Amino acid sequence: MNTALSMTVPSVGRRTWITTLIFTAIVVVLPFFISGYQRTLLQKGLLWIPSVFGVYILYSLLRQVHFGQSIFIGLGSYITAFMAGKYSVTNELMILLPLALVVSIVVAYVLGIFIMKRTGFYFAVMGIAVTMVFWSLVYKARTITGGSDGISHIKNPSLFTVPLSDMGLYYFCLIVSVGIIVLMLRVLNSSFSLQLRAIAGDLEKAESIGIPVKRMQRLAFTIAGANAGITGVLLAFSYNYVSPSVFEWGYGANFVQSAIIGGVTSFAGPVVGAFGFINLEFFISTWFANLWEIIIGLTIAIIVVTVGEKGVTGIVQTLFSKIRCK
Amino acid sequence: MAQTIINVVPEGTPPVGHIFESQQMLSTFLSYIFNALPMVSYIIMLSFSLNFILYISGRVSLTFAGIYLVGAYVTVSVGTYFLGQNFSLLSFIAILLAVGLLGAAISIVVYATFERFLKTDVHRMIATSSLLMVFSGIIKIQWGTTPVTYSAPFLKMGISEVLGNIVPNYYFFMFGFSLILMLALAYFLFRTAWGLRFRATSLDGDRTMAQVCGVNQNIVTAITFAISGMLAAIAGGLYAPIAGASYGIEGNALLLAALTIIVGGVGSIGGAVLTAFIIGIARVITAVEMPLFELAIPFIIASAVLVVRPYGIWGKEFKH
Amino acid sequence: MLEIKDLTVFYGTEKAVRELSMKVSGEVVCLCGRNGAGKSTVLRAVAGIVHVDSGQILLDGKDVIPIPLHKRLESGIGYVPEDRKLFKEMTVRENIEVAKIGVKASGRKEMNIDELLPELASLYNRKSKLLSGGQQKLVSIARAIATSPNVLLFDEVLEGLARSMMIKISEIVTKIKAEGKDILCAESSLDKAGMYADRIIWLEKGQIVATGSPAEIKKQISDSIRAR
Amino acid sequence: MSNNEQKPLLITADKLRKYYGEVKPVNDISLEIAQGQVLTLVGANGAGKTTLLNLLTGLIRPDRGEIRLLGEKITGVPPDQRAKRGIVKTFQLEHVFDDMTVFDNVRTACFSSAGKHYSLFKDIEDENEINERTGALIELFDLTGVRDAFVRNLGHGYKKVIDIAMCFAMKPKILLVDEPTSGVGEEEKYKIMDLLMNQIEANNLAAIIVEHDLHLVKELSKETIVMCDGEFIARGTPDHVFSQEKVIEILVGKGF
Repeated sequence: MNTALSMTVPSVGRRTWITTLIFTAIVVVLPFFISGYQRTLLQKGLLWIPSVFGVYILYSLLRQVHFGQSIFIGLGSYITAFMAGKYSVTNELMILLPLALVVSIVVAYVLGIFIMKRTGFYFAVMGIAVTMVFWSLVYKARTITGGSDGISHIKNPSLFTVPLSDMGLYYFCLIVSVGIIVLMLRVLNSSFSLQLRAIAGDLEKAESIGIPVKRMQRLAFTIAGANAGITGVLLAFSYNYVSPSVFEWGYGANFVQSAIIGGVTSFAGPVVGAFGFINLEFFISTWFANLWEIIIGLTIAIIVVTVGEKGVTGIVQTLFSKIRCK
Repeated sequence: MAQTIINVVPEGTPPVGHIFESQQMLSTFLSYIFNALPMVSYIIMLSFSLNFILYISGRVSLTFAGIYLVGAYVTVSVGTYFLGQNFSLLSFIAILLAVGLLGAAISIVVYATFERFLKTDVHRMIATSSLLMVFSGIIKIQWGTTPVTYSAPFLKMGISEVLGNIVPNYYFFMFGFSLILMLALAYFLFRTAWGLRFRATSLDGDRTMAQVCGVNQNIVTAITFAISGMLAAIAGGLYAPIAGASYGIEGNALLLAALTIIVGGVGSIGGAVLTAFIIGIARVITAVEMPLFELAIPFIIASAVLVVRPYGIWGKEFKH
Repeated sequence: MLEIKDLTVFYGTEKAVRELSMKVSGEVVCLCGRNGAGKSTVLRAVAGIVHVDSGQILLDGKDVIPIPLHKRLESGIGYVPEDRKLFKEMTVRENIEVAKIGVKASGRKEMNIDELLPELASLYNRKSKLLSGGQQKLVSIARAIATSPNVLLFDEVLEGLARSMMIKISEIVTKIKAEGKDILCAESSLDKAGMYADRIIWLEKGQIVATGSPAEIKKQISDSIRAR
Repeated sequence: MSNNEQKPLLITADKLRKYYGEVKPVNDISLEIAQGQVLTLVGANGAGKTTLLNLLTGLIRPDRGEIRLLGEKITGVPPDQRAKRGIVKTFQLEHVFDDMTVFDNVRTACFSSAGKHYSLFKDIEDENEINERTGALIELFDLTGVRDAFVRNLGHGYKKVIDIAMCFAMKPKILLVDEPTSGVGEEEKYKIMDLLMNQIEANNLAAIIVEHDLHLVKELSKETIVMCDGEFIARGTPDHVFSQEKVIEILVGKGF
């Protein structure tokens, strides 16, 4: 990659943890001051964060564009829809979450073998292709999945057999999201991420100092998938409804776009990106009705042309450092 | 998503005994090929639209899928408005060519005002895939989200019977049209002075040495984008009478084009045509035999190829 | 006549060529030196491939630095790159054609490729990737001289060739000189440079340290090794 | 050479061959290196030096012949495994991780050599052992001043040293050094060479050093091999080798 365009990943320091704490405090308190609808928006934003973090890891560490996050969201969602909706097996989160986790890890690892065969354009395309395959399978297998009608009437979840209220679900989502953020921050600050960055920086040298390139790439892909699988379960419960549209490639692209809006030169990027994207989507579609795709598309195109992958947080950072210099 | 109208395989005569079995199998196989023709020509043109830019200028540009979308809608609207049910082949071809010019214009404008400022492949992929949202947003405002159709050319061209298979003439027209376009492109690349310049700057040539030899890189890249846009728009126009135009078809276009490159390799016209046949026929067969896997089959083929030959069946290893 | 005045080229933060001045007129001048001495960089600067940071490159008194890369051949500078760099998928004829189509060789005396490089006549329709190393080198030379530029740059033109091929190519270089062209070459090996060069310029760290005939330079360098 | 016989043979290459069409960069070369033996390798451009090193590290596969490390056959072992087992190479054009600090560059190699590829949740700052080792290496290679600088902002000299430091982080048994001083200024050249030779000696490593500067070769090494067209044509002490007319003839004539 061109050195002039190179970007750096900051290390997780005390400031990051404090910011995380402040962020958590805000989202804990916020539901008491906002309407129920705004709370669902907030909940959706929270649930997006882990998936965007998956994209973020692959982008900022490995420099790969991961269009396939929707595969794992879809898997998690449909597992939930089957278990808690259609076949009414269980609505116990403590069973569903581990199940979704295991399924997405297995699927991600197997897919990783194929998808990670080549990087760059090919990786991105294979990501899109796999989502489309899942989309078509779900769409066509009408008898099992309900086809384009999807599956509705998913039971409300229960936690350790205690049924969760809407507010309870919000806080559970919050705990899961923040938990994953904390885990991801740890991953980003581990030797694993250091070595991934080495692979992206110079594959030949990475190999020559004994880094098992292929296996580490696959593991990164699996981590991203696992994140999305977990959020898939909770997203299904949040909407009470699942349709094949979760497997659409455009949905997967939204996570990439969120990451770009937020920026990948800061850990706050995925958080800002997830909330930014969802709120933009909401406000633009209420105020400008049909224009929302055009506005979002152009925004991202302009961001990429002007500041590359730095995104909003990158711009803010540069502004701050300029002010500080003065 | 494109709802391909697959001509159901003719019910055929009931089994008449062993003597006719092989003939019937041949007939069934031919029917697969005939039914695959629209998909094949669609894939050839779209994949080469993406492939051409990738091969000549080494850039990844997904804008072609948006242009395809525009091509499909414009053909439907213009066709319905001007021709309606009065179909004439010449005016339909004129519409297609006009749509092609429109696509070329869009492609050049997007390149000159936007894509040329993108610096890495990763940026290009993200920015152009976001542009697809802009395209589909514009389509949504202009035409709404309900599919529109313009099937006059398909219906008016009639059918022919080939070896016991009833095939719409439009299938042959579509295939012929795209084949002529590809042959023209091949002629341009391999027989003309300008084609020589293109091949010199391509991944098979050497960009710097081409410039040393007096080739103006900017003009070549601009024309490359124009040709790509033209192919994509005409693909949209040609496929519209069969599949109609609906909101969100660009995803499938993008995917099939990209998978064809994975299988066929970068920069090979022959590879693109053969891959289009493989994928098209495989899709028709699965659509009839195992409809569940119809959309999955191109991906399965591509994965298999990636494992066996990471650079495509006819592909060479390029570092770009 | 090619004249280079105070040429400086940066490679990243380091200077690859430092204020180098030299003149080529009606002779074969060869730049020699160790790896990284800046030989190729000088040639690439004249050809227009690398960015010149300061200095002048004068072709018959006219500065060529503002001329864009794709116009350099037209203005009379032909370049034969280090490792052939042919258009692999094209035939020999097409390779030469590329240089011919875009360039109006106004007022230059046409060079007869068939006479200079008779070996190529039988290969015209063969794909260049199927040729042997020496044949590829010939095509690369033919491509550069097809439009009869006034100055020719040969970058390590004898590298990686069999002895007989080296002799053949040095003869060709001499013939091209006889057509009245100025030739600037780079070779890492004094032996090879001695096969065709009239004058050798020894470079170290982007600067000229010695100039002279091949034999003189060779003696100077051998002595310095023994002295160590 | 006599004292080498007491030391165990570290690496043996038997009749290695690699052809690229007509070009024969490595033509049936056999090589034995004992522990602590330092060789310099000189030769013209295209004599096959880099190809030979790449065969040893496993970046390319030989057409024929086999390589043994401590008696164990490693001909088919991939490069990352060989690096773990102790065959480490520096690159001619410096390969470093541009987007990381100097400390992180060296630390990456330390983690890799410790086999900690998959410790996902442990903070790198808490890995005291590794950090100490990295710190020690940074000090050893005189990089303390640029410890937290981003590598892409540094000059070639520094990048070379970082490259070498990363190789030492791998705890090598044999070090293959490809032109440690190419593209580096005169003063830095000696500094890099001094650092390198001191470390090789201190760790009693075996090494093959490809070097163009004959002056340095004469000063620094006890044993030199001259390579030409894929074969060894002379071997011995530098003084002995460079007094041979044919060697001078080849080196001056073909370039070096």
